[in-house]
Amino acid sequence: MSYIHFPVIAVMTLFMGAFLTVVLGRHSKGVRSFIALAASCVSFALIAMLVKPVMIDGEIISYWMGNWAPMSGYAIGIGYEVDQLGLFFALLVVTTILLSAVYSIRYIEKDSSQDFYYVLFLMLSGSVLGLVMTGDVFNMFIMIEIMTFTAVGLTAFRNTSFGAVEAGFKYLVIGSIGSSFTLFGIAVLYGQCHTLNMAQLSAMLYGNHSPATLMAFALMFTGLAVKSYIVPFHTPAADAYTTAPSSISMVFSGMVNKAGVYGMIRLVYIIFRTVDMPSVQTLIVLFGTVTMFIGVTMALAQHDFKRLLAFHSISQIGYVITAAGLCTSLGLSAGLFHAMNHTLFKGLLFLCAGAVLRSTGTTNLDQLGGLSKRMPKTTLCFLVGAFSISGLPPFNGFASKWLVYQAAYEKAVTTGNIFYAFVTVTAVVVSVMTLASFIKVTQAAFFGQLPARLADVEEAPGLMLLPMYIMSLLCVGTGIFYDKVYQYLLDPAVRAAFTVSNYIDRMMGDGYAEAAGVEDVFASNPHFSYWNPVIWLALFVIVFCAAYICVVTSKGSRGQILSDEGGAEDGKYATFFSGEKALPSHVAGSDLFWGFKTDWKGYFRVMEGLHSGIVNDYALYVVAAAAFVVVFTFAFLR
Amino acid sequence: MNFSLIGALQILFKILIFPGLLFVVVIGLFLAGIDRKLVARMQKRVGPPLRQPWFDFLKLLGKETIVPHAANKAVYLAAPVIGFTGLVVMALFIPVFGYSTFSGNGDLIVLLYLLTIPAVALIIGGSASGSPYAGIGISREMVTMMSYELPLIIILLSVARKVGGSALCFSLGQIVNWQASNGCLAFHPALIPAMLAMLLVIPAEVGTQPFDVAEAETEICEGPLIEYSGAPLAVFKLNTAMKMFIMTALFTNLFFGGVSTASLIGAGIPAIALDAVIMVLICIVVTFLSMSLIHAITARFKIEHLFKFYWTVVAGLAALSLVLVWFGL
Amino acid sequence: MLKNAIAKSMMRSPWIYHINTGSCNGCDIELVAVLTPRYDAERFGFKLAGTPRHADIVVISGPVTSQSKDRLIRTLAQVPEPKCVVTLGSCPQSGNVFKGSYSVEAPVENFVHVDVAIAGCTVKPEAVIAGLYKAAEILEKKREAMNK
Amino acid sequence: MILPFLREASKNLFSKPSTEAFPAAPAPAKPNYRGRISYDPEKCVNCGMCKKVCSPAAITTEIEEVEGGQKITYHFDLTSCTFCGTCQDFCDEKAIVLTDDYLMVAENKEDLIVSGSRIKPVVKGKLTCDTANCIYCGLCARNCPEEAITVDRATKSWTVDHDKCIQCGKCISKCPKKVLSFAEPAPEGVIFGEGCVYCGICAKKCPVSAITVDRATKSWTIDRDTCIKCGQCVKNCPKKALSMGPIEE
Repeated sequence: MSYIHFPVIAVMTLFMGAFLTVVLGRHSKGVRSFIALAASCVSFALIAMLVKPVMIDGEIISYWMGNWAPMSGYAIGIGYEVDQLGLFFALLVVTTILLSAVYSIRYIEKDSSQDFYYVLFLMLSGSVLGLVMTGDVFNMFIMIEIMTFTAVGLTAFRNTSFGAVEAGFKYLVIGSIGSSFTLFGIAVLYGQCHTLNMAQLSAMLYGNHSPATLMAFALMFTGLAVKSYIVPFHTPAADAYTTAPSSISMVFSGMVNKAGVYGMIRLVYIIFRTVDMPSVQTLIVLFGTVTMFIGVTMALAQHDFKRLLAFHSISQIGYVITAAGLCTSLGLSAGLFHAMNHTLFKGLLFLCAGAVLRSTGTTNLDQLGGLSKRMPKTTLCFLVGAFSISGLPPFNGFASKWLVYQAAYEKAVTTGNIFYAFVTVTAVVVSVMTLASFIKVTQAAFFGQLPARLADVEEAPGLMLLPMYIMSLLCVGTGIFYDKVYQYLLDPAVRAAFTVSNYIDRMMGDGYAEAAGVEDVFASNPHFSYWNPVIWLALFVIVFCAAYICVVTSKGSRGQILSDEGGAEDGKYATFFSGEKALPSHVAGSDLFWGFKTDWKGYFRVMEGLHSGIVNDYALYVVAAAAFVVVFTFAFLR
Repeated sequence: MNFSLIGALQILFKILIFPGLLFVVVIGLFLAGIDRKLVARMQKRVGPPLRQPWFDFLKLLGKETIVPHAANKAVYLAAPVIGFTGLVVMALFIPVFGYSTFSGNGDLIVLLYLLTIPAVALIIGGSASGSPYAGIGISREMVTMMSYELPLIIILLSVARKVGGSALCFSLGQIVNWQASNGCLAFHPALIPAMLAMLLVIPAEVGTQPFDVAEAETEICEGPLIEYSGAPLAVFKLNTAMKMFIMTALFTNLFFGGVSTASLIGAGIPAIALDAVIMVLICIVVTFLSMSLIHAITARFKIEHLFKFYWTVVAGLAALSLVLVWFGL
Repeated sequence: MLKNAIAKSMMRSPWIYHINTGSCNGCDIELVAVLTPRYDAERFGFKLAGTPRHADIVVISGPVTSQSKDRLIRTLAQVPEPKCVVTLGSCPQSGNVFKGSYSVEAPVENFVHVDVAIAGCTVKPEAVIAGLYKAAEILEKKREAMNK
Repeated sequence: MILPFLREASKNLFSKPSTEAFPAAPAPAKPNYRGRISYDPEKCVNCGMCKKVCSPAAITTEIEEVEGGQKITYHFDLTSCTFCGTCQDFCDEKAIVLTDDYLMVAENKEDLIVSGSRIKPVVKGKLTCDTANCIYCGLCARNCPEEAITVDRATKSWTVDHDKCIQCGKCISKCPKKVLSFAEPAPEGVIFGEGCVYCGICAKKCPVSAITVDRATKSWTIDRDTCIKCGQCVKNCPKKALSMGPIEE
């Protein structure tokens, strides 16, 4: 069987899974889980098999639905085109789906109406997978619509809580506005170019912008930005990620907002190729920088585990957008790498939050504490995730953030634009604040004192731990062997984004691009020479072992290590309370970072006012931002 | 990499003796002793002997290590060692002027992130001890970290811009080489504000008074270190001393990188030894200016004032430098 | 060799933790005076520690009021071995003028072992230095005993 | 200036530290420092005033019957003392002195107890009261350091516990009607002998001011009732003109 059918089969498997769940899985839990697992395994396997031909051999798969190939230079049928960029995101999607499906088996076992869960889950998965592989703008819109509405359903899945329904409503309103912008943009585009095929659009629009296409660009840009939840469109994301089941929060942050990011990259790099313009770069980087800063500062103020993670998702997407908006090969690699890492570590963190929620029944950081004694494996996974997202070496977050800084500063020094220098500074500061808010979670939920209420909490079951372990390993692995990741995943994807003519030619036939006057931009190889995590890690392990043996384990001249196994409440092993009898006293999340919060009081007050929770306000932000993008486009794009 | 016996021994020598573990530990404790002596002298006291940090370290090794009931034992005991390891590894990345363990290494951003490892180790260790005082301590430590990270990155970017011009230059080795031919960065007027800012960043990074809000022993009982005793505490104290050397060495490389003697007497072991001596001397001066002097003449900050101070005064100085450098001064 | 070095260092770097068990503050300020430039106990490596976990020498002042007795015992239990207990002034040893009060548990020796007693009301800083030095010597002996 | 101590600090750096060399060099205490108690049992007359005025009850006595008298031991517990100096002030005999020795450091509590003992020969008879003239004012009882005397005005009773009595004579000196005395054996007292130069030292040394010396008229008088027969005058007489012995009324 030829692999060119694989993308379509992968998408269809997921949709068929949804259908079969309705037909066969209504009454049997086993069948439901099996269908979901089987469908995600099959699509994972199919996409994974594409790595060799696409990523390594550099082939681009094009596939015309019903064999409706282009006629006399016009693409009429729906085309699927899987280039390296699309496959890169498709890999993220299928990995997320598979792990989430495994996690869901135990995670939602106590919920009612699980058949709806799996139906929506599989449809969501199928739509996102379709979105990143399609070559047709309108098909992309359809997928976005399916994605939005299934996401709304999943957000409100646990509809016993008021918040879930409210979040679903907000998601619905903002998502619909975003979809409408996209649709409007597509309509304008179709009216102008009489085609919906991306490759053909790209060829027609290359260096050939009219006011109508600029309008279309602005609207589509806004619509996709809404889907990637960058500020100021982030408002429904915070609620949705918080109230959705954690397996779904992971899917949301792992692939749903990546779909938006993918759409934006496709839009500015391939379809319109506007990213070469400094003004577009400024626009995207501005959006990205504001997003990462507001996301992280809002996260610092949260005291709900999942809500905090939600705001971090927003902040990390800011990094991705910023890096991708730099329009350098280093920048795009950094952005894609960070997108991938974000899928891994944020998925891991959401799964940890889910494990905590399942075991303790709450994600409120003020009510948790000391879980590391009861849930050591979850704690370990959480620490890996937290260090990854905070960018501590040698985890993957460090590698990608390091590339982001390098890219941003390279842009700054080569263009001489001090704006990008301050973008770099902001990125570093945001990274430190990310660390701060994860220290907050670490202290509030996993370390500190165990409240009596949580004294007999149980560790998450093995089936939930398995995806967490896999993701932890991936976080460490991609951090250490980042050069391999670059070589096999990032570099082909970046090259695909910069060589537009390949994309067009493969879809529309050889020579089409040349005829339309499309020129490829030379993408230089990024250089990273100074940081070799393998050497570093080897060193670290050697010195760590030596020091650990000397300090902790050796007997002899040193004083003994005494630890209390019996668990006496008082005496030598009690916590020091200035002489008082040790009381259950836990420094919870909202008690931390007092000095910082005091100094930023005014800022937080403004932010609190802006995040009013009223959906009318949020809709207004979307429309206002759309207006800004339109005005910006007409004022500066040339 | 050549895995011959001599090569392996050389690498081992570099890691364990010079410029790795032993060198950093010895010089770090030496600088800590000098700092204590100088502070005492400025306060009109005799002060402890220069060997005092050694005594403290050895004594703590000989004490019992109590793991409190509320602590997570594994993390609690591993945290100081992780911090120590991070510092030793970092020391390998900081060249002694022209001489570095891994040739061409020393990316500034990597250093910036490696520097957070000891602080994170302290925070995680304190957090794992389960004490509420430690909770307050780690909160302050983290705010301190947020405070100094902003000026530090601006300083590093200014230096990178000055040295690299319109090319990306984050290599410490390259910065040192540039200074060898163009004169020390300390004598370039545009970078003088950055240098002052760096002098103020060092004490916060190391955690000496008046920026030791995290370990304020009189208010929150040593903060994150409250439950530590014995060998792990000894390692934490050692970490502080090593950080002193690493930060001052980083400063020396950034702003006085051009005083290497290799060009005068020719590269070789004598030059490296002489360079090391010069470096330690500069480190002593920097220790005096940035840590001892400020310690002796000021009282401890409040945490919110510390944050404000770093984000306005120090970051302002650094940003001034960045702007000056950017527009070609 | 390391054992000997550690034992020697025990004496050269004793860290003090001070517990006030209802003292009038007289002895407390004298203890602080020991750290001032005039007396400068840091010459001998003395340092005030912020928590009992770091302490080698615990200095007790005050007549041990009933309220502070439990706290004193608890805090002393949290000090890692080898440790030394030094009483400052007359109060902990006897209750001084508060002797016989319903709220004073006076002789501290009834419930903790005291290594060195420094008399005086208040103690003179020189006496504190001498007393702490003696305690440091006892520490070294205790450590040597642990070596065997 | 923003950093007010900058100048101070840099000046100190190059000047001599103000730290005292103690313990390498001795550090004498300031004048009038009240340190370790020194007790001279030879001077003590066992009046017990010190014990009575001591607020933390740091002074204790121990009486032991030995051959030829009583062995009286005074313990001064320095771990209990507040070093107020009241005992010194109240000691008429200057047997208690608070020295300037402040190094009161010990591993054993016993090392911080100053003790002294003397053997007091039994020279006096038992205390008696001429109840015929007694007015039962109770001054004797109030001044007794050992609380050996009990006076009840209502029932007109005067009793003495001879076991407690240390024969200090305070009660006799305080009695307004002079009805108290050590009855037997024959009263002992200071005998005025040859060679007196009327220097007046005896009068000054007398703790109860019983002796009056007038140089002008060359008169030496002693108030036998006041005299407590402590022998200070005899001890201090430069001419050895005074002696103790039985006296005739």
